[in-house]
Amino acid sequence: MIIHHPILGPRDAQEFVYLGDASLIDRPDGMTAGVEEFHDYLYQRTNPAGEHQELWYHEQGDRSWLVVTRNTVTHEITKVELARDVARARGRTK
Amino acid sequence: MRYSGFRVIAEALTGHKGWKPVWRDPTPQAEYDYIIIGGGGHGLATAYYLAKEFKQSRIAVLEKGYLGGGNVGRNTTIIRSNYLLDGNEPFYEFSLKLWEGLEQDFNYNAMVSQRGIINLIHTDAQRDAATRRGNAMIMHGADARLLSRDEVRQMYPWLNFDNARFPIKGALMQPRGGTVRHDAVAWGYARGADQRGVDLIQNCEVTGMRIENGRIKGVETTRGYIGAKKVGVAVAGSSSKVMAHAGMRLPIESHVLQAFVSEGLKPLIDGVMTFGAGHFYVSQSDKGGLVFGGDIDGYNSYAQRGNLPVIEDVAEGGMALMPAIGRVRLLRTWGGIMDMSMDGSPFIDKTHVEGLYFNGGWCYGGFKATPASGWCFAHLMAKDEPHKTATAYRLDRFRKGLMIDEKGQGAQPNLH
Amino acid sequence: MSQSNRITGGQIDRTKTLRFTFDGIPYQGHPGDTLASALLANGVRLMGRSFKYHRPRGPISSGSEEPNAIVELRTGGRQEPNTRATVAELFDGLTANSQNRWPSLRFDAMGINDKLSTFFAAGFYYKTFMWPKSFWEKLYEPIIRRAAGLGSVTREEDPDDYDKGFLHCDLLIIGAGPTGLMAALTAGRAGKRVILADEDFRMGGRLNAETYAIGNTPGADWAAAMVAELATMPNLRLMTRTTVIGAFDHGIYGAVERVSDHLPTPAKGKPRQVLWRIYAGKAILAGGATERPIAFENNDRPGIMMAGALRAYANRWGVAVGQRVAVFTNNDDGIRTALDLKAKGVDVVAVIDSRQGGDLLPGVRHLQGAEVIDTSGKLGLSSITVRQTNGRSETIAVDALGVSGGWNPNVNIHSHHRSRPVYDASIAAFVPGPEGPPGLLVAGAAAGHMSTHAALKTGRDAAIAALDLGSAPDLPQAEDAPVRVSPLWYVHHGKGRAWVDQQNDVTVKDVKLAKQENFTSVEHLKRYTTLGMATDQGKTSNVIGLAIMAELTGRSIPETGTTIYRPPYTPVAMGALAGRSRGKEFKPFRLTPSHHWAKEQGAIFVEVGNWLRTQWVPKAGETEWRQSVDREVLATRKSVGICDVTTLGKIDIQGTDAGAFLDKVYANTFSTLAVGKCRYGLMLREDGIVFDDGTTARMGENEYVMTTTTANAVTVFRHLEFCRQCLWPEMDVQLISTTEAWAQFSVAGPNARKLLQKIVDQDISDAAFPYMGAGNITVCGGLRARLFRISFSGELAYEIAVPTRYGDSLLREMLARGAEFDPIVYGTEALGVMRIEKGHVAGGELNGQSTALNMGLGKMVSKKKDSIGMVLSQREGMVQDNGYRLVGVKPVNPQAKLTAGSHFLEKGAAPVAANDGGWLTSKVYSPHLGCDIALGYLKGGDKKIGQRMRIVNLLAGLDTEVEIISPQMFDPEGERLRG
Amino acid sequence: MASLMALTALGRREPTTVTHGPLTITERTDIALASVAARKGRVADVVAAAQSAGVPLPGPVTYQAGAPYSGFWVAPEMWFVEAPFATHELIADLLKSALGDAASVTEQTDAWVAFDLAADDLAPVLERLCNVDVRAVPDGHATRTVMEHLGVYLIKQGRGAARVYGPRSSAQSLLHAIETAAHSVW
Repeated sequence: MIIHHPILGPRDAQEFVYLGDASLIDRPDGMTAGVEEFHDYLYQRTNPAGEHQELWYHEQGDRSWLVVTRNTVTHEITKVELARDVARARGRTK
Repeated sequence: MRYSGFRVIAEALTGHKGWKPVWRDPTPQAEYDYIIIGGGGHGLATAYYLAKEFKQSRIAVLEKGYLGGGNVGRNTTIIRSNYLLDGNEPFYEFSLKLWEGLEQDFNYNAMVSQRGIINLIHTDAQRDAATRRGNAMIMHGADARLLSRDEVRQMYPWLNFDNARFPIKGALMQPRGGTVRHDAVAWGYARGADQRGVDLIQNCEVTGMRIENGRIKGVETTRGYIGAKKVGVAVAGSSSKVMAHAGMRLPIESHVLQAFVSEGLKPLIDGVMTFGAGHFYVSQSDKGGLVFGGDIDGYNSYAQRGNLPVIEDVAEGGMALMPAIGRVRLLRTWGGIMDMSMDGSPFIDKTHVEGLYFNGGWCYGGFKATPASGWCFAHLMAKDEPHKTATAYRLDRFRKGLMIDEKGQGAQPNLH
Repeated sequence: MSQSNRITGGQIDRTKTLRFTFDGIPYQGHPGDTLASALLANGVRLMGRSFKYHRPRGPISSGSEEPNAIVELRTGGRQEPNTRATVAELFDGLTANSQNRWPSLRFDAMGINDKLSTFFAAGFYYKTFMWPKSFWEKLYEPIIRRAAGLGSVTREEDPDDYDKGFLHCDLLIIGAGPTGLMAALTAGRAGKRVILADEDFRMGGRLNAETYAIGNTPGADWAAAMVAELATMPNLRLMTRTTVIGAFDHGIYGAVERVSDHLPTPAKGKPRQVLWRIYAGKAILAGGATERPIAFENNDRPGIMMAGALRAYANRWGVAVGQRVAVFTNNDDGIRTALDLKAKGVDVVAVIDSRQGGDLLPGVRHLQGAEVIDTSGKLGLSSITVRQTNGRSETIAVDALGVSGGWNPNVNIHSHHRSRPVYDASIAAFVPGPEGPPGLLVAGAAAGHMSTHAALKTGRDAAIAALDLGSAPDLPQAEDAPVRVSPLWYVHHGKGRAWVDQQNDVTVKDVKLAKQENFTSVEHLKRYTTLGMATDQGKTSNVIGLAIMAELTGRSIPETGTTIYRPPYTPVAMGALAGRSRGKEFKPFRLTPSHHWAKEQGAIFVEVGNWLRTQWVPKAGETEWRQSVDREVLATRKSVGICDVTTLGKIDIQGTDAGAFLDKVYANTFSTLAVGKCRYGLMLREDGIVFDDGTTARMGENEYVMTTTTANAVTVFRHLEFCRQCLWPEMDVQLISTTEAWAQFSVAGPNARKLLQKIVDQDISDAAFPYMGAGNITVCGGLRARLFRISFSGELAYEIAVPTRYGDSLLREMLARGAEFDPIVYGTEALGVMRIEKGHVAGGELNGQSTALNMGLGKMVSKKKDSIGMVLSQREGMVQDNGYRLVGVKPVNPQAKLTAGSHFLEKGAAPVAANDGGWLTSKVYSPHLGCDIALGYLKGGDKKIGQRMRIVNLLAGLDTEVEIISPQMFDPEGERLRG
Repeated sequence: MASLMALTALGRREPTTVTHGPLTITERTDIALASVAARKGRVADVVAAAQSAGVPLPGPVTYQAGAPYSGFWVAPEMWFVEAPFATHELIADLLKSALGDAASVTEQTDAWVAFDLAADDLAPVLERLCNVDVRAVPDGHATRTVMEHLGVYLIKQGRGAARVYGPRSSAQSLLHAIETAAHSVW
């Protein structure tokens, strides 16, 4: 597969390490959330057959975490963003 | 029709005219007591044991494609019970015992062949872990042996002992491990279920579930609505898709695992072997092909095909271990969808919907589990309580912190 | 002239003679020959035996689809099983042997299977061999396994090298027949970067095998001229002997180039084959088509082959396969074959044409509406039986029969993304479906365009479409004959066996039996009969098989469907897929800064990941490893020892939020750590299981240096980047690994300070540099260095780091300047002894399954702040009172041995799972305690200190009484490390 | 300065030079290296300070040569900066004082082994080693890539010149990989 890195252009997916669903960005705050919320966050997956937002780490590259929108049936990639930008857009701070 | 050597000879001498269809092609009835969604190994085994062991009737198996077309038709055929953890080992040992009597039980030669499996050891830490595991296996009634380097060398003198990057230091062996002719497992269960009146309905995809007041009523299919008192789901890589019909999210991701077979060769490898310093495992089929595999590709996928890096990675492992296979040719690669769970262990459980049961999350260990999975799922569906070897396979185990994590990789499905 | 079947013409170099042997018999051929063409030239038709019935077989094709002429090539470590004689390029000295026969190819004892074949119908083995139960593994299966398989594998290491590489292009063209050549010319002239790959050693495809002209030039000459022009274009890469094996995601193609297979041995340093990963903007599949047989009784005798193969052997290789030849056809290709062979002076005795009507072929006996219903001949064809329209049968003596059942487009690569081909009735074949790999176009015969004109045109058009080109070369004149085929899959007459899959011995009867038993899905058909599962993957058999099934079930061919092709296109050597990653080069080595010193000392090394670490350093006279390790431990605890700990991960963490960041990623607190101090940190995964541990030092207000375990250096860094970029993107934190930048040594023992003071330029007295101190220092007169007062051994200990290039020198300097203290260098074994004596957790305990509570470190998980893993570490199943706790263990009898991995049992308890108390995680011999000691996880272990239990190792038959003790087995008060 | 002697990454006193056919591989021990990362929100400050100090901080996948400092981009808001080792062994300190608290600077000199490759045309050997489209990328292209399982930085300086930074501990494996590829090609 080839991932079109937003900064570096097309890169072989072999350079990346895959983590999983991009919902892993949405970590609850441990001071306010309990086991139930953390359980849903860490373990439950929508696991769609189709468009999937997922986290890839450019380990053999610029060490950016990316949010890749990829179809899990065709493997077509329609969007690649820096995870940091996505995280900020989702309101994550310090 | 009962199969036997006599029968084969008699048919051969009379032009094979007497062989009957191995299963019928029934029209779906309006309602069943039990519907099993998924005509793969686990679904067919469930139906078989529901009928045979739990004396249930009015059972249908709904298969969206052809019988045995799921992972039972595309795996590397290995059976073993060399698990470590309490939640797993009794179950897999139960499964291995069922394998041992399977052919006589369902009168079909699935070529269950216990030629042994060895997990190669390359470091002291691996030996310690193998010792822990071997002891756990024996305590659960399974068999295990720790082999020295010399004992491994006697078995396979042509492995890379002298120029290896990671020298072989020994192996954990399970002599009762082995292989089974995978398609025949599906066909044997299908035939046995069909003979006991189970309706095996192919080309029938479930498109919805009818749930009223928290209770399952039936399923919508491409062949119309079919009512059911109880519905069991055993759909391997499609678990999330099917359970979404009941509004459920699962602790499961679907991943692609590639497997490989070489051209046919005269006997080289007797048993099953796993390489402890790379991603490679291998056995040789009765037809002569080396059947091997390695890691999953690592990303969510329903595509049933993989990519080059993993093919190369597996070949690298193979060549590192077996430098004599350089000129052996890889014949075919294929990919299956793996239900990768959050701790690498499966689920056989009720759901929040009364009468709806779930069986899945087998990662890439589902084939060896087929008989016990079918038996335990049938037990759960018939008696509404888990079989004693499958009590840990609960959907709520992550909520409770009772993970069954053999590899210790945590909640990352692609690492199990 | 030994080459009795050699006729004039062909693209072989008759000026040179190549000698080769087949089954030990010497033959001659010419450059340009394949093994099959050379053997046929020498009158050899019998080249192999089939898989199941050991039927005598010869080649049916002249290409890579060959199912029958499969041989073992070369000898010794280069012995290569299952090689297609039809594509094996002849070289001088080639040695080939037939396979799957005993004692010889002509007299194969296993031919008995053929006589008994009625008992071996499809799937017979599923119905028998079940009694008595134990006989399967002991008797039946061993016999089956011995009989199965084709060629044999040498047990010797493959002596050849393999390589890998990466190529990039605008357009990859797969196949260099007329379609591919025209596409290449079009794209090449437009200046695009083009790769043209062909599996053959001569480009031109069918043009080399046919007599058609292009313009006024014979097709083969046109192709040669075209190749010559393309070769002048710098933007074009011509790759002969290169098979594109698969289409992978996003325009990545795999290709195998056979660099040296046409040579006796590869030139020195040169690979046998190269696996190329081709990144192609677009690709054109111009792979042509494969002719398909017709199934009829005894259609497998040597001498019976595809009509197109007869033409190829005659036209390209100057070989007449037989002296009296007939053709059996359902399409015009049979006619063409007769004409070509006649033109070459071959006696064409009859054309058996299943079609009715149309023109009769002049000058040849042309039987229309006729079928071949049987053949005879023991080890090769001697006659055919023909049934004419009027029902009359006639036997005709022939020694070769060309068969044409029509042509199947080579859609294989187009279906590698699981796109299903669709049936095109106009050519009675499957053509590529609508949804192939994105960016892959199909042209020429592969797309079902069968004429030469159509090949040239669609090749050109595909290049234009793929690259959006404005101009294109003119098309030369070429034949544009329509496809006139009347489907005939199998001959219904005859009671004997008609072969569908020749290698796997699948017959029409087997297909019928599959139907009878309800294995009617194409997938069931394949799996039940093994149709299409041989080394040719059904290239010549699949379509016939499913067409027969369609007829039997009364379904149309489209309704019946087809199985799909999987990579690779043709089988690929494992060596090529592995490249250079084998033997010692399986993975790169990582060497520590002290490696060269240690090697000089004769140190023993151990693999830790890719690192080679010093395991112990034997001294003269030490014959057993324990002597060395005990000495290293005792010397360290007595005076001072030095250990290279460079392999531990080091991460430089800077930024104004560095402290707050560490509070998030560590279970304990770091923001309060004073500058110049370090602290042990415990890192959890989000699921509350311990991930990693290590000491982290605060080097400045906004600067920390984290240490990780060797094993987790990479994964921890990745995790920190995840936390930094994805979870807390607004934190001011910068990360960089410095693992290899610093050579780091642990210096431990009562004299550690005294030794180091001889190196370090600053005062490191206890007052100036207290326990858990950390700081930038200089050594040896000004070299920048770092010092940390931390201890893994329980001794007064420091870790000292210098830039890596000085590491070797620092070690030698410490040994020299500290000579008065008799310093020793210790390896990982002694390190393990000392850490276990102190109860420090490491690999065996950090197993990914254990919590801080299990390790006795539960109090380290701060609930006052949010950190990764804090919440989920509190789940009910993970805080049970009777859960595993880390304990120390020693045998009651000091002579008794312990084994890591042994399990705990109460005294008198049976060794069954219900009584399983836990296991030993790590074990060493402690020279201080004078016995084996171990760490272990024991259920409720914190309440069992002082009790006696048993340790069993059922694998070794050991059962040992032990005492459960505190994990801190040595100097529990920690007086030494503060010394 | 100090009495300690340096070893090269290949474990020798002097840097190694290897030739095979047209290819020359030269181990470079005379380059000091440091990472420069901008503190959050301080990119502009870092760039400005760097400019006045003569430290090139080019855009993505780019190497910019200069004297004494050269630099290449390694990650968002992070660069590697080179300088002559003889004069700039303390490159991290020098850069820290030049860039102030707007940047996080870390010494990287000995984390890497540097090999300079020279030949008329390096493409045939580089295409055996990594997936960078070396024929197409411009001079000054600097990227992380993988060679024989090793993560490296590849800097293309011309058709026949390139620099490879590889992990120092695997210097021998990396050299062996390059040499073997050269034997395979030439």
